[in-house]
Amino acid sequence: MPLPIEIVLFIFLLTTAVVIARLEDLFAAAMLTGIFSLLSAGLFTIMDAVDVAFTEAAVGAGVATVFILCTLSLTAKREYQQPTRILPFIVVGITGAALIYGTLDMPAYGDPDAVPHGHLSAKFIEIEEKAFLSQDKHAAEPAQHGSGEKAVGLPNIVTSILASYRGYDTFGETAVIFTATIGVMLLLRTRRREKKVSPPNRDQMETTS
Amino acid sequence: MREKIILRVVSKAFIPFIFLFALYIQFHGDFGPGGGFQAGVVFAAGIILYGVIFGLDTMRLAVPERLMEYGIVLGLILYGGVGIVSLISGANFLDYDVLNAHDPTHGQHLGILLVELGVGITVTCAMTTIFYALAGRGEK
Amino acid sequence: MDGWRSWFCGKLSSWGPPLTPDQLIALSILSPAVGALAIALIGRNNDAGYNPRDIVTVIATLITFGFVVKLAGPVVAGDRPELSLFEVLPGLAIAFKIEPLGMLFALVASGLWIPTSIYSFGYMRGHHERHQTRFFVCFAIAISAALGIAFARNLLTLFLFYELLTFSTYPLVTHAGSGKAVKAGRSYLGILIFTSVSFLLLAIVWTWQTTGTLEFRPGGIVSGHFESSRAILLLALFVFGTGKAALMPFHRWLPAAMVAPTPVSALLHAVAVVKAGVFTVLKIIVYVFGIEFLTDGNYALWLCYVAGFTLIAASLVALTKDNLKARLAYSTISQLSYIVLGAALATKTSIVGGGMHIVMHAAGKITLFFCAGAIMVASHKTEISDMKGIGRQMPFTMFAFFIASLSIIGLPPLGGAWSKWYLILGALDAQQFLMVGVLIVSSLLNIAYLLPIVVNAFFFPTTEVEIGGGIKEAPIACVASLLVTAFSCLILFLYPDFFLNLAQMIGEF
Amino acid sequence: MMEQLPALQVVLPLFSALLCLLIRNKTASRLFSVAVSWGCLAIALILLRTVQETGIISYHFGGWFPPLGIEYRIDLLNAYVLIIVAMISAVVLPFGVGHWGLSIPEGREYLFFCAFLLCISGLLGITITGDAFNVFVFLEITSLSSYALIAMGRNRRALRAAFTYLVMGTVGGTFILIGIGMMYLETGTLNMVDIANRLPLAYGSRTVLVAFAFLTVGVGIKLAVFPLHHWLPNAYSYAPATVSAFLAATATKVSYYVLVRVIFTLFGAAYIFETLRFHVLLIPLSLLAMFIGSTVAIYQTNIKRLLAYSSISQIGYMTLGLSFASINGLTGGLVHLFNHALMKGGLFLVLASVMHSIASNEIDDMRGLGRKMPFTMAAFVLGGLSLIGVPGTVGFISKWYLVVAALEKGWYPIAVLILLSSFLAVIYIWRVVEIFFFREPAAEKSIKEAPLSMLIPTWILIGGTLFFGLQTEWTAGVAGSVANFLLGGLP
Amino acid sequence: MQWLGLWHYWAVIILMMIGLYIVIARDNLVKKVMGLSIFQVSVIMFYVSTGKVEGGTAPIIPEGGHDLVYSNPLPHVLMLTAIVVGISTTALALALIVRIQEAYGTVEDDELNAIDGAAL
Repeated sequence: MPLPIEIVLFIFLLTTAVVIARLEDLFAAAMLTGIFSLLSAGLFTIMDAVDVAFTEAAVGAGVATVFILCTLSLTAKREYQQPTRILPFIVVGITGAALIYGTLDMPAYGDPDAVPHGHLSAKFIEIEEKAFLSQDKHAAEPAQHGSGEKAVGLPNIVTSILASYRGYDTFGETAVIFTATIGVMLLLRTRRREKKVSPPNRDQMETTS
Repeated sequence: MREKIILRVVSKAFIPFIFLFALYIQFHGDFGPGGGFQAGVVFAAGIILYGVIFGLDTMRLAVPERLMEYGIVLGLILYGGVGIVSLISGANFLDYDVLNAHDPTHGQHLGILLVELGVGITVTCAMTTIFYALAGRGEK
Repeated sequence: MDGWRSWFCGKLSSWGPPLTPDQLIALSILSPAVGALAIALIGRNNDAGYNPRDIVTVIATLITFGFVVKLAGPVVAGDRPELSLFEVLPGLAIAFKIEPLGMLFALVASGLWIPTSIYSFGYMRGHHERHQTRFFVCFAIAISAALGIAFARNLLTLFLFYELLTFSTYPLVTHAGSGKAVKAGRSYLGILIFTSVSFLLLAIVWTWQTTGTLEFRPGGIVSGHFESSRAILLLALFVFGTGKAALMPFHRWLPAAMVAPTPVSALLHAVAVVKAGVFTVLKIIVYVFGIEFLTDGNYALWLCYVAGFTLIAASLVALTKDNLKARLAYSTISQLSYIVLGAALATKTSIVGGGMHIVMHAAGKITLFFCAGAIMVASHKTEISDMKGIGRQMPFTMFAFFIASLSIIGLPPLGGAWSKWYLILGALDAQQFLMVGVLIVSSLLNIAYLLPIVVNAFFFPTTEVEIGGGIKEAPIACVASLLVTAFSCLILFLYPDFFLNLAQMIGEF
Repeated sequence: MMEQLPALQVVLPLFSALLCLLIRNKTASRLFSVAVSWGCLAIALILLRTVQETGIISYHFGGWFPPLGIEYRIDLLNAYVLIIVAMISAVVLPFGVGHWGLSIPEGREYLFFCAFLLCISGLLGITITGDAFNVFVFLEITSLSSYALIAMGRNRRALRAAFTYLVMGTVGGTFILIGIGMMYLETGTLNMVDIANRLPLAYGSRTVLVAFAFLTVGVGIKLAVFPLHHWLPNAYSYAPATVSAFLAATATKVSYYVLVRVIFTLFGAAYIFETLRFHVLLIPLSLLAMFIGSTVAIYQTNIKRLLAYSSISQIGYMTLGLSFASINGLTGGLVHLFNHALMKGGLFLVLASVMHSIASNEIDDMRGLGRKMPFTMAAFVLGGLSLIGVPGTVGFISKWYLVVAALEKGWYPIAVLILLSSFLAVIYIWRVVEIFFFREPAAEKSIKEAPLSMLIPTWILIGGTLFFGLQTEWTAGVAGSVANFLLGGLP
Repeated sequence: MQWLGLWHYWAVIILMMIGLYIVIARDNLVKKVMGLSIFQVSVIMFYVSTGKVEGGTAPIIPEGGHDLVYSNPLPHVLMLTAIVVGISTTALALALIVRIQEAYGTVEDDELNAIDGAAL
């Protein structure tokens, strides 16, 4: 059964999203995206995803907002009024319908014996629990659990999976940030003269320098 | 900048705590929520806050851009280095067991510590660099 | 006869360096290509005076012909040299096997290359053409492609060289580089590629997919796999896919190709390319479908009518053309249909007639084109109506033209007589009396569109008064070669046995 | 060290990207990245041989056994695709060494090569991995780097092209993420083999259906399958020439690989084609792509754009071959993967050389270029011929397999359409060939033949189109055995 | 009525669609980026909600805590990565927008199209 707090959060989230969609003052919209992240962070905590919540708060409400504000300080502060088009509604409608259709066979929210909880993560939890608890039981003789099943043995299972079981994913993830940074440097480390608005007659030509 | 005097004073007092908090997340990640990535972001947030308040030039003095660039590489090399070390010592890539000869679990802990550190450094520097690039575009 | 044959074959195969047949096949296909390379390497930009590439060209032509002739011996003697290269697709190799029909075609193509190249020295100089090196290179490649087609052992190899021929002749058609030439090249390439890709290739893949083989076999490969309607459809795909056979309605490219320099029209668009087309049709009908299969199911009847129609229609169009080369082009179209008709009648005799006609028409038509070119070089005249009395200034040329015309018409004592004769016999065998009529009518039409030119040339006074010396004969290189070819028409009538033997052996794979 | 090669295949370029950032010197970073790309090619070749000899290679990261840890799983299929990616990068990176042409942003060369290496490692990572989520991660590495690389084009439209690609690509990536999530919901695992084993239990579940739909749409965006191709023409036209060459030859290929993986390994051909009858949707789309792509290509004035649209139609061929779900069809699709990489790579390299000498991509500016740069333009003609599918070139081989597949299914109209569409290729290729060779050059600018450092890579690829047009057991042979391997489950 | 257990997903999907709508429908590029991030955050929400276990706690093993029920940690791990991807994409997109602003003087899609002409 849904907690009331969840419902409240969802209502807030929905209103924020709608407002962001309609708002023409981009600064306000940027702020609202920050708030959106904060609210979702709250939701994550309720769903026991404390690490995710933490990250989302730090990223969404912090850095991302700052970046967007930096950009806005260079571009238009307001966006133009524009007529609502019909096509996007159709696309979105179809996608949403497809997704909802897909949920119909999904395990109910929070269902303890849903498939995903059974197979892999059950193993993770089992291994880690055993390792960790055995660890602080016989902290005296470390040799003992060295012989045991390969495990990490940290209290925070998320960290163990993130950094060891799926450590390679995390390596890739760090590489993603690296890539993004390289991209930003490539784009913004240009000389001034290339920053001029290029005259229209140059459109056809590939060379601007 | 004159009229922001209070803001500056407050934040000057405040920023160290942010960094402290970041370090806490960084190294407490194994036991509670948190880890390299979150720490990195918070740390970067602190730096960026500094920059927002005291201006980019002051910020450049505090954390040179070039340093940040190298930081990105350093963090990733730290991460990958752990993998390479495990490669060299005969195990698969990123197998931390071999980092500690007689106790694989400690090896795991050490590996995770280093790896998280690498992530933290990279993220901090990456975020700061991106901020430099975006904000630096607005100057002049 | 057999004694003669053994003696002759001994002569043919014994001369020259001792080489195994498969080496010979490789060499005869390679030597034009190597020649092309050499020409490209040493060819100078000097298009007026002496140029070393000419010598290379002549050497290449002679060597090639030598190899082919040396191969002819064993083939006439009855064995079938083979050469199998790598497999392109599982079960599909690039492979060659020489059978009489291919030999026939190879001899014609490589043999007539010699006079043509000599002729083109004179012509290209006299006509001040540019990019002559490119011209000779592409020419040589085209010849090697033609030989590849002639010797192909399976449809894939044939198709490969067929397309190579198309693309290697494209630069020759557009040689002038003028807008007109490019336009012509467009329709040339357009029609040939369109037909070959959308029909021929489809037919080939279909055959492969159904029968599991593409090898040419005596008695054909499709019998038993394709029943009535699908067999007819397949035949249609094959025949119309072979756009080079210039069967209506896919004949437009041939008149278009006449913008090319005359040597090209002479060898390629009277001999190599178009003959490659009809050769493909003959080969497919004999070795893919098999005569029995066609006659039993009577699948080729419609083709007789298409061929007959093309035959008459093209001749009628030829009558209306005043441009000499255009008229010759349409005459070629109708003459090609003789061969397709021979194939479509699908009797032993008609096939022989078709095979013979490849040779006879080649000799005749190349001469006619040589003459047209000579006239163009000497007097810059292209329209027949301007050629009144030109026989006075260019007696040799016009005499050769006369001989060749007779041969095309099919009058004794000239080579054309033989092929016509066998074709008519074949039509009688097949009880296609309508076709007999068609053949006779078309011969009359030939007379109607060829002889007036000669009559004009000799018995009418020149229209305009020539200023300053008037017209002389074309360069000696031209005249010599066109006399040679004209003379060959006569020879072919007197000693047809050799080719006749080959033609009669068609089907013995 | 031998058994560590799978990891090195991806980690090597990734690490070298870091080092590139430290090197900073433009020439040094360039030569370094060239060396790295060759190293990758060597590793890929060794991997292919190992797979052919000893069968599937499985590499466990962190020593965790799958499905707990991340697994690299190399079978014939991805070994084959690895070769394609590594080969193209090994040819494209050395292109024009010693010339700092218009395609590389001056002052930021080391960043450029850094991004290039990241792109390579991303592509290799997508291809080699056996873990569904890992695919997503490396997909993002590839995407982000390619957005940046495309934006390096000198025309300001490159920026917009990159942004459009970014938006569509991110949406696509997120769709893939949703798909993976739903698969995870039904199977509780992320390891591909594990998913493949556990998915049959969930067949008929609507979630699985939607998971497949989202995966396909997501991959389809990256692959520029017909209705989802809008980002591609601009991205290829305005990106730096070498980048277009690289992406055109590899990025779409890898996406195609992912599609094949999803259909034949994860969900199983039987489920997709017999239960869902996916081909009923895919075949019409492929045919539309083939014809609309080629037709639009005919009317282009910018030659890179022309090739981009021809790419769309060529992708149509590949998806068509896939949707036959027969040995021949799949072989045709897979061999076209390799062949198209060769010819498009070669053609775009030709344009890179042209760009280098006349600084334009407009067909009008290339009048009479065939006289000025004969070798470059000859390469273009050959590439075009193989695009048309002339016998003796690689294009013919792919077309052959596709037509055979269509005929053996008894779908005669499709066979005819395949051949007709190749006639469209004749039109758009010959239109420009005529302009190259038969038009008089506009102004007597002193245009020189491209330098050797550009001619050699171009001719390696173009020569490949001829060589592999006759020698096919390394391409069609491998592709055939891959097809057998993938369709092993089908009756 | 098992659908009652699904309302959570549906709410998330609605959020997702709002984000997607902003991406497709709005002309302002910055707004598109905001939409993109909303879209991604909602997808993350979707994942995380699949990891929730009724009566479970955060997957952190307390000292000596036995036979507790934990929420599924795997989605959390994946989503940490997803968040990183999200911020990286946003950063790159913003950099692109800055360049577009400098090159065209606007970041409104329709105006950009007008400048580039119908060629695009």
